[in-house]
Amino acid sequence: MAQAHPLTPRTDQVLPPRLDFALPQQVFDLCRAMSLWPMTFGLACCAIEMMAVTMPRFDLSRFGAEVFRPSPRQSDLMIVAGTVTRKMAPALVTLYEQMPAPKFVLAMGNCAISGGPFKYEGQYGVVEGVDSLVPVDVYVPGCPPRPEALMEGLFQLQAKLAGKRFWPVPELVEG
Amino acid sequence: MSWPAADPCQGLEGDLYARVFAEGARDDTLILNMGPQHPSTHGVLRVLLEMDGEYVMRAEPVLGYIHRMHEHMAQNRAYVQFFPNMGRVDYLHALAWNWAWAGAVEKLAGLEVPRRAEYIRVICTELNRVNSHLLWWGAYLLDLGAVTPIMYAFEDRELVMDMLQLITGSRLTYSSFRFGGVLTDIDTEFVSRCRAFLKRMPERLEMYRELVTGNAILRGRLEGVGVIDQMTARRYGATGPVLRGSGVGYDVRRAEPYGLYHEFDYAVPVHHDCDCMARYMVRMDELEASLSIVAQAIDGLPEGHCIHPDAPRGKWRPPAGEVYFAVEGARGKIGVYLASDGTEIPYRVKLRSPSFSNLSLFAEIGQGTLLSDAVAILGSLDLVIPEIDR
Amino acid sequence: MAILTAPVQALAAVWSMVVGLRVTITNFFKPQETIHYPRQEVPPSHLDSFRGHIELVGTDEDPAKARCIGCGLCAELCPSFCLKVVAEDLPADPTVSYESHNGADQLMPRPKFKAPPPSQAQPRKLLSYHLVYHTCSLCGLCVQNCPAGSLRFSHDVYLAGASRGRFEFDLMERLRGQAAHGGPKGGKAHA
Amino acid sequence: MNGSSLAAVAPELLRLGVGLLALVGFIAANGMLLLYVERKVAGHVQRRPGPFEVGPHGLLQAFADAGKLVGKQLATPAGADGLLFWAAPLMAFMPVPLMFIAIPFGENLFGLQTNLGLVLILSFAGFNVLALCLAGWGSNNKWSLLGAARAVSQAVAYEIPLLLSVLAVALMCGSLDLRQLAGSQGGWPWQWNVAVQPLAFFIYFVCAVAETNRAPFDLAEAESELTAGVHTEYSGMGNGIFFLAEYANMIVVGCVATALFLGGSQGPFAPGPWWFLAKMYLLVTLVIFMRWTYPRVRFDQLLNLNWRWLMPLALVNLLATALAVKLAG
Repeated sequence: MAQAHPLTPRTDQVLPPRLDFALPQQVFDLCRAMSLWPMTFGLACCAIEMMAVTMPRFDLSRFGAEVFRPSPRQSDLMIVAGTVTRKMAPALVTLYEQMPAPKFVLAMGNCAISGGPFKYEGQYGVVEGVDSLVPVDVYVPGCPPRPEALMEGLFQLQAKLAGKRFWPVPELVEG
Repeated sequence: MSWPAADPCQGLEGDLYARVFAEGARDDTLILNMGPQHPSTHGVLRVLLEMDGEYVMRAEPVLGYIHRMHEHMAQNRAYVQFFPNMGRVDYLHALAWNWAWAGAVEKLAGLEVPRRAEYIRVICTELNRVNSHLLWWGAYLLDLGAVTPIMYAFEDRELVMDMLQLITGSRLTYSSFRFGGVLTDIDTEFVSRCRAFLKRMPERLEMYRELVTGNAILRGRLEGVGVIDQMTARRYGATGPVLRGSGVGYDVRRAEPYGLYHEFDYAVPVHHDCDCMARYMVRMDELEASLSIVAQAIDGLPEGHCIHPDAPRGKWRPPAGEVYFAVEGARGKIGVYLASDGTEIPYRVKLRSPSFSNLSLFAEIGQGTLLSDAVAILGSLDLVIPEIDR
Repeated sequence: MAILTAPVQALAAVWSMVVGLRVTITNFFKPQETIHYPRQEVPPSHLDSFRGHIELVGTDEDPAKARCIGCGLCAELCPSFCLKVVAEDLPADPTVSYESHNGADQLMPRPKFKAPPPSQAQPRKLLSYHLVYHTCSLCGLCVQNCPAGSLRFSHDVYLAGASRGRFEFDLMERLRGQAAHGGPKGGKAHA
Repeated sequence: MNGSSLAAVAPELLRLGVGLLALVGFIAANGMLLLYVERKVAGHVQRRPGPFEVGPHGLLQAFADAGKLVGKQLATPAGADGLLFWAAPLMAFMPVPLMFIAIPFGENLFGLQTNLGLVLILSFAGFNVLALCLAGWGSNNKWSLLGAARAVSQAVAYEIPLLLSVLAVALMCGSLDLRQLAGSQGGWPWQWNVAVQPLAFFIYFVCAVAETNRAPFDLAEAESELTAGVHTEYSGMGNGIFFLAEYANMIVVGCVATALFLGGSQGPFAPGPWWFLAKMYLLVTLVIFMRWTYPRVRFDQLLNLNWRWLMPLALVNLLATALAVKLAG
């Protein structure tokens, strides 16, 4: 869903790197993928499930994403967990801009993806999708998603960075 | 400060409030913006602090960062369609809000709820309260700088969430109550898991006490901090553990009984010290009280329907009228005022959220405290920001 | 007196710290609680009550054909308008009784009551059934009120994807896919 | 300057260079190790595995983190004083190798033989507070400023009882040379200074935790109050160097405690550097355990603890030691 928005960077034209060394680049990519430090940035309901992911039962730290940094300067990943309201939008954009590159955004939950249950005709307060504010790398749907789904989102982000999925795909759950 | 031309925020609401506030600052004070992204504001609350060194001279909560239009939504959808919203107003004690909405509509339409359904409601809501208090306990200690307790709290929370998921199908934002009963009945697996949990908890609570409650640092941080005397608490309309920590034994479950709470024997914990420690102790005692209610309800679970056979389905028209219904949430008195004009859609819905009143206290109590104390006080009020903004 | 009580209090404080340290150290040696997710999963007994997005249920005779009678009640009741049901009217068939069509209790065991079928049981042919999952709030009103028992929650709970459009499902196609693979299977990690 | 003296200086310079490189390598390796140990300890205390999947049992996790931090953008906040801002992490790290050179890891394993080793370490340890102060001021961030103010008053206050407690031991042994101090103790625990000076050890330990800004005295960083305190604006390696300096400082205070109170490289059998390292790591692990157990103290409580308890106790201890030394000697 390409949106003409001043903040959405152009993806059709990517400048080649000034110095192109494939191996160091791969090493850095791998390091980045294995050490995604999220920002403590909870908006609403999904924030609780985001907390649950770091807790003993699921333990996100196994994948190196445990260090929740309170300061955007030290985080690599912004997990937008919850409803973004129009009043919050400028703050969210500021936070994104404060993160040093390379930075990634994960939209967690239906509200962050599209406004979720709060998207209806005549609504006046909710931003319908955080991707209209900042570029989003991975979407995790659910209301709220299961913690495993957030982990899947992280895996997909890692796969996007490092070029391959490192962890086994879980067996299909019988429906 | 002027926004650049290609500003994404253009056309959105400006923050005029802050500018007015900033003008009031003196030369030797510091305006500090705590939030909307700050680890100890539990979400997107923003508190404007005027600081003199480490001391908070003024503290002004700024709301609206997570205003999700719940009341507006209630006025453009059918009665039953408002249930999902009730799971999201206060996502930590979603079932109390479920109950408040179901109860208000049942009171309006004079619907009957089977005994079994009432028992199920009591069990779920109290388990949810345990869940909420456990999370508060962990998050509060996180505010105070201890990281481990929240991990232990989540160990127990996961068990509760597993149980509630059996009935409601989700882990957090439940919408499982319906007018005239509950959506799903509880089965033997739930009962056995519940009993195991009840057996496990006293030992865990003992561990919590050893790890945290007795700790000298914690006591030093909480005792005598954030004293809310009885009159102040009443003046701001504080309810729930905040009020009970100020020595007022007011609990909606006792004062205006709803459901079948009058059939259970439980204590309403009251502490008279009025400080953060009192509020802490009230919540720790409430954990035990809630567990005892669950135990009684599980033992005395009657047979019958989980929802009244004649309960209204789908979109329906309740009679015209006005009704107010209050329940006791984990944070205090949850009120739903509902005006119906006899159509499919409510005419007006007003939600009374306890956190809103409790937060209002902060502006007064936070004055003159240290920054660390302000964090401790804010945490002791147990705020859920989406509930404040609604 | 203070000179006597203060040291006692100080020692008590130090002791309380030792007690706290003892708790963490004992926990250090206790077994872990973690379920190593991609290698292990939460036991199905914990998972099968979790609601994923909704999906259609096939008839007993033809699993690729939905039980849906195209009444559109689900789309009407949905609080977040995330369902789009397109159906066309068929001539009335007096031999079909929708009341008997209630195998849904086994499929979705929870709801104990259902909305009555549409008063004028006008049989309709389902043309398409679209779900915009990313606005859904998983309230369960559609599943609870479906008169034909044609909806249930999937176990596709590990969803994540790189675009919003991944979560807009054509449920009829999904049902056909499930039928082709011999029964409903959910849980595909990459939607 | 003639040729012969140059020839004499060159090997000395080479030795110094190699020694410094080895030290920095040791510090970096230790920093990585402690990062791993800390996360593992935190995990197990909280009944989860901690880093697990990156490398066997997460052994490569610290490398991934280091690689990522190196590759991160270095952002200088608008309005910050660039020079001070970037001088701060360097200043935090620079004194660390200098402190290490005086530490006697073994009977013959040390960087510099000096009879003022203790003074050297304590004076270089004072640099840390300057770094935090600059970081807080240079960031142009109010949270950082508050953190810096806390860091300065905390470090200044706790340095005094720390010195006093160390002084008691020095007085007892009549030396400021760490090698001599360590060597004057026996191999068995009851021959260590901690048996004679338990109060001094306790005071030293508390002060050391406070000096290194570790929980429960991590007020300068105070995550839940000051966002990330003095580190708020540091990104990438700027933050990484602070991390490294923090762990290195932990090791330094652990080393000093081992040399002064726990018998240094002496052990019940087979004395050697391994005893020294084992005791030092045990102490550091205890500090890590404390971090994951206690809530943070409040600022005024921190200072009260220092001025009302540790300081008088340290003075009394020093006086008693002096008296005992006088009477005995």
